[in-house]
Amino acid sequence: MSVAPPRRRALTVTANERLGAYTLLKVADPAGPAPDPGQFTMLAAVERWGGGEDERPYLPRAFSLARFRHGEAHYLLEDVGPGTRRLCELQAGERVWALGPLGRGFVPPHDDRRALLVGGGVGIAPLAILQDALEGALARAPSTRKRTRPPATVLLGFRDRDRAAGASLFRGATVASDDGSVGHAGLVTELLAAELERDAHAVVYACGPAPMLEAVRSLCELLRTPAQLALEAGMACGFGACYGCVVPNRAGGYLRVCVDGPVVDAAELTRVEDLP
Amino acid sequence: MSVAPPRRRALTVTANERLGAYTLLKVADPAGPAPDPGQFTMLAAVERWGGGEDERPYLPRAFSLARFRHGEAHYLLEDVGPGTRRLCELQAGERVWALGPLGRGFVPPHDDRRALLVGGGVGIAPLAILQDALEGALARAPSTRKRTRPPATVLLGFRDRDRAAGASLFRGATVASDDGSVGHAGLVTELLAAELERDAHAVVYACGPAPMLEAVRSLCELLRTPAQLALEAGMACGFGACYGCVVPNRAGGYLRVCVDGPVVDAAELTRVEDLP
Amino acid sequence: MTVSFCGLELAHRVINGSGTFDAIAARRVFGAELDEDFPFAAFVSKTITLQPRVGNPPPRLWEAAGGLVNSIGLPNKGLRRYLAEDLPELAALPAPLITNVMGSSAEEIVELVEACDERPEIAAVELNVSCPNVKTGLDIGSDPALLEEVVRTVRPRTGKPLIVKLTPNTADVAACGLAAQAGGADAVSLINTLRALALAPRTAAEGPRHWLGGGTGGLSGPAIRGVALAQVAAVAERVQIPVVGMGGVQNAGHAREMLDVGATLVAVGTESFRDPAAGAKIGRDLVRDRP
Amino acid sequence: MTVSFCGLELAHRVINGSGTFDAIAARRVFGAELDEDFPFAAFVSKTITLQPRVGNPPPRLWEAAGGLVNSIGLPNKGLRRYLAEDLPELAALPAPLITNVMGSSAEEIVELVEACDERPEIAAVELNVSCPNVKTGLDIGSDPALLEEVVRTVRPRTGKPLIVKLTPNTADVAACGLAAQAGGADAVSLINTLRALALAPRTAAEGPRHWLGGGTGGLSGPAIRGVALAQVAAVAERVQIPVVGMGGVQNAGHAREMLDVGATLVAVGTESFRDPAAGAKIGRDLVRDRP
Ligand SMILES: Cc1cc2nc3c(=O)[nH]c(=O)nc-3n(C[C@H](O)[C@H](O)[C@H](O)COP(=O)(O)OP(=O)(O)OC[C@H]3O[C@@H](n4cnc5c(N)ncnc54)[C@H](O)[C@@H]3O)c2cc1C
Ligand SMILES: Cc1cc2nc3c(=O)[nH]c(=O)nc-3n(C[C@H](O)[C@H](O)[C@H](O)COP(=O)(O)OP(=O)(O)OC[C@H]3O[C@@H](n4cnc5c(N)ncnc54)[C@H](O)[C@@H]3O)c2cc1C
Ligand SMILES: Cc1cc2nc3c(=O)[nH]c(=O)nc-3n(C[C@H](O)[C@H](O)[C@H](O)COP(=O)(O)O)c2cc1C
Ligand SMILES: Cc1cc2nc3c(=O)[nH]c(=O)nc-3n(C[C@H](O)[C@H](O)[C@H](O)COP(=O)(O)O)c2cc1C
Ligand code: FES
Ligand code: FES
Repeated sequence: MSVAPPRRRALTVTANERLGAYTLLKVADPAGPAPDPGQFTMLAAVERWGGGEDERPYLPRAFSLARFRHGEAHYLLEDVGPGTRRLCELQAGERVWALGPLGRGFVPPHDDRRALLVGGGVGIAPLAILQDALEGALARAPSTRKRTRPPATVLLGFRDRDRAAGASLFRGATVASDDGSVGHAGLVTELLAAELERDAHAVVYACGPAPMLEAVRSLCELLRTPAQLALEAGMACGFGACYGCVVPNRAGGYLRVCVDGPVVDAAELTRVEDLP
Repeated sequence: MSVAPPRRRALTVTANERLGAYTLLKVADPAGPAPDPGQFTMLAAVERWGGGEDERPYLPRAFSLARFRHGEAHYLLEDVGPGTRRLCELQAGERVWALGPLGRGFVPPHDDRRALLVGGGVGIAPLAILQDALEGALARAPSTRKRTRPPATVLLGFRDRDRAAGASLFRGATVASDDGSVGHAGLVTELLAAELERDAHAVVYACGPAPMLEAVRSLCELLRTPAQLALEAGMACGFGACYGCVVPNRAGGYLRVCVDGPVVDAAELTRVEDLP
Repeated sequence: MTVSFCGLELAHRVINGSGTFDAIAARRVFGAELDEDFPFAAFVSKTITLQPRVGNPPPRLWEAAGGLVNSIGLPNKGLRRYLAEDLPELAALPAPLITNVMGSSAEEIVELVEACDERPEIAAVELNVSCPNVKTGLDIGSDPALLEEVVRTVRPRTGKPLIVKLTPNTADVAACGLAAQAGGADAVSLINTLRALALAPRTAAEGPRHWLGGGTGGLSGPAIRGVALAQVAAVAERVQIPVVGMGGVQNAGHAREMLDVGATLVAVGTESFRDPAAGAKIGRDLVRDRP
Repeated sequence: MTVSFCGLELAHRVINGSGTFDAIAARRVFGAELDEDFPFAAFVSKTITLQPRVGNPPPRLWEAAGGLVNSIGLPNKGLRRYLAEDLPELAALPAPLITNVMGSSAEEIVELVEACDERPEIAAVELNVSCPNVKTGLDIGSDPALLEEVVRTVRPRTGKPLIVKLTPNTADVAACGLAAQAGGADAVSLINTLRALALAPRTAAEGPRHWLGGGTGGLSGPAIRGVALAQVAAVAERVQIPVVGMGGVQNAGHAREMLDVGATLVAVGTESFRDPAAGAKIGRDLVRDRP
């Protein structure tokens, strides 16, 4: 787990690129620690964080690292409220407060299982950096290992064509869309079921809306396929201070998504609740 | 007194020009009523009014109309806090909420006294539109009157050269600066005293910091020269609703600057208090 | 379709918070157009006291995070001049008039309420027992037993609807609401401003000092909306009489939440400072959203 | 130069608000660098109860205008596991430990305080009689007579400094401060969060419902700063014991205002969520501004 500096730092936006319905925000972070895939950052605009809908935002917002290269972090943002709206309008040269990298990331397969990456909507973000890492590891691995572990398979689901533009973050992905405008007309979990039917010797890495994660979880439980789920929850701090970001665990208690996750082993949960 | 529509309206910024230390913000207001010189507008940015210093601004801010021509209003702004800072950064195409024109403006001389306009700092703003009006009236007046009433004399005081750039709003002005970098080295009230000594048959129109206004007031009281002072006070509403913008009057009570002013006859006050 | 409130038939559910709209001043500023789309279904006057008050010395305003701290000090002409000078003009408004009064003793309040009772221009009386800037109002309002006694004394003196405006600076606002009801109030309104302080920005030369000329003040606006919602919900759950909910309402969504937790009417205060048409817009949007 | 507070010598005047910083979690997230510039001059634990608590169901957070409404529900391991598991790690922090406890009866509180008294790792005890999320804490804290009695009962059970954290949801917080002092408290701290409510964003399909899993919550952050300043001033004016001021403090200017109205220490809560180094920065800036 990558350790974060214990203070927020002011970083400079280097690019704001449109990716269909999403915004790809690139931020220079030359001194920042390299994140583990699945880790996230708490972001807030340095200027004018506030004064939007209902006089918000006030607290920083959590975003998965979608890529980290040459001291530049990429975030894939969907505008869903005052915080994401403000971040989506930041242009090169403007600054963001960043705290991170935070949380527990994905654990790479430790045997010869193939990696099945399943993403839904803006939840595809952490899978991009995971693909980078898995391919990088593969490239660096001794040639014997290379032969036994196949490259990651990427399955992505989107609501529509505009969102499916997010797939361009990946090198090779099979896409499903709710409205049938791109790829398979239907749910990404249908693609997953087909893949697992073909070859269940896999580890599933999933991130996306709660109902999708729950479908992944129950399918993998059924097939006894190990699955790692990147969860979301409303957060105030991102570093375990507020106890606000909880989801129920199997033991009848709660996990803090920011420090016990965001990536959790599917076995830790009874189900993925669709919290409001 | 010009009557305002009873609602704030979203107007578009047409230009943001630098005038030394000040910003001249031009706003298209094609349907807005023509203001009287000395009236003001409550302004707030439509987007991101908030999230600055101490999570402010929240309420709109009062600004004198500095000019109004062909459905375009000009405001001269000095960045002194989170509200003015936000407004100063607005660019052409961005929008402001505007409520106004509000308050009582200057009353033109009703005899053949000459008009002496005395401004300090950003307080010069309402004098520019007053000069426009006086000259316009002069131009339109029957030729007999033209002969008897001389054009307005404009005296302006600034802290330094950067602020003195505001003088360019006027057609002909005598300038004083605290640091001596432009014009008379000293106070604008020294210029006023000299002018009144030369010819006291005048009406004084003054706007600026409280100590300047108080100097004008006491000088005019001494010389029995009528004076109209444009006051400032912290405001929440600008239309008499909050009772927040008061200054003490001669009767031992308070005036609401927004509805009883901002322009008041100097005779209404015992002194101009330098409120914090 | 009108809304019934204590026997009044109102055009919609939005009124103003006392002391946050001066209809007489507004008419001068905005002219006749104000009446054409008058922002409130009923107009609540500023707090009127027996004797005239000039109010607190300035500064009276402090801008807070998402809110306003005010220390106005209840300036008003006093009962006599209010009735003589303002009532005729207020009677001409296109909305019924609720007169808000405050007294420093039960006797004073009785005198105020009786004077209002005589005047047909006044549709209802609101009792301010909650103003945090003036000692008296606070003391009566935060002690349920005392509050009930005062309301019981005042109640028989008027046949007009009697609204009691509760103080939010109390441990158990529902108990205060119940006390007002037990004393005979026809409705309660809340919340008034939360007691708050502002210090002057520090300069090197000066020591610390209060910003507000009146010392402490009261916080209003979006900053208090969650607190207001909790208090309105707590009171509405317990009382049977109608509740006027206010505190930080900026739009119809916020007003709807007040209704959702049990309010019958919603009052708009500080938001009117940002837009005098806020009340009209909220009233309209509420009807549009759910006719 | 250190700051004396109830016999403790602290490096500066800034500590954390209980429940707003988990030093154990933070050490895992931030590693050894956290200790090098530990944000607080003393570390206050989350509220510890006799029995373990899982806390309230999510959602637990609602962002308000310039603030946060939380309904966390005091999750904690319970006294036994806190002492066994957390204390060793907390004892290794580069700042003295203040343990915050809450009980639902005087007997429970006595048990908690006695257990703390035995442990040398604990420098002081803070009594939470002010948590608005759990009935018990509120009731004791808002009634001065009851509060004094409880403090008086608990007081003899420990030789360690006893801080009473007052509830802000009361009519007269100064009376509560005086009651704590009369009962034998060594210091008081305030303000805790203001009782507040949040409703879920309305969808066409659904009726109104609470957003927070725990029902009502408590408001913190800049939105309450003016209220906090007023309450800290009111208490500090009346009591002789030291006061820990908190509520909405975001920077050294705000902290200085708490000191200006009479606080000895300042606690930072919600601002740490925006920046874990907020406490360190404020502590440093305070010293720099006036050494
Ligand atoms: C670990 C993690 C990683 C994430 N990664 C990404 C990512 O890579 N890209 C991305 O786009 N998003 C990501 N998110 C989600 C992102 O953090 C949220 O979309 C963002 O916080 C929304 O903020 P907002 O102000 O735009 O919207 P909000 O208005 O805060 O709305 C977001 C949701 O919060 C709820 N809500 C509404 N009002 C409030 C309120 N006042 N208080 C509390 N909740 C409210 C509603 O359910 C609403 O749908 C991630 C979240 C987590 C926890
Ligand atoms: C009738 C009128 C006409 C005006 N015309 C002009 C004009 O043409 N051009 C122009 O530049 N200005 C004009 N002003 C002044 C302008 O309104 C103020 O400069 C502006 O409101 C400052 O807002 P701010 O947020 O930038 O600064 P603020 O931070 O609000 O600071 C302004 C002053 O308010 C005080 N203050 C600080 N903090 C607070 C707080 N939290 N709450 C309340 N007060 C605080 C301090 O004394 C500070 O110096 C006019 C004012 C009036 C009343
Ligand atoms: C400037 C100002 C003056 C007020 N004057 C009074 C008053 O005279 N009488 C009264 O009962 N309430 C008064 N109030 C309280 C409001 O009526 C209302 O209860 C409070 O502001 C909360 O609503 P809001 O957040 O919508 O403003 C005043 C509030 C403000 C901001
Ligand atoms: C998420 C959260 C959890 C809190 N938990 C506790 C707690 O366990 N015990 C307690 O006494 N106060 C608790 N508080 C109150 C804070 O210690 C503090 O009194 C309050 O938040 C005001 O300070 P602030 O505005 O700086 O946050 C909590 C506050 C927050 C925001
Ligand atoms: S976000 Fe604060 S504990 Fe997880
Ligand atoms: S600014 Fe509100 S009454 Fe003048």
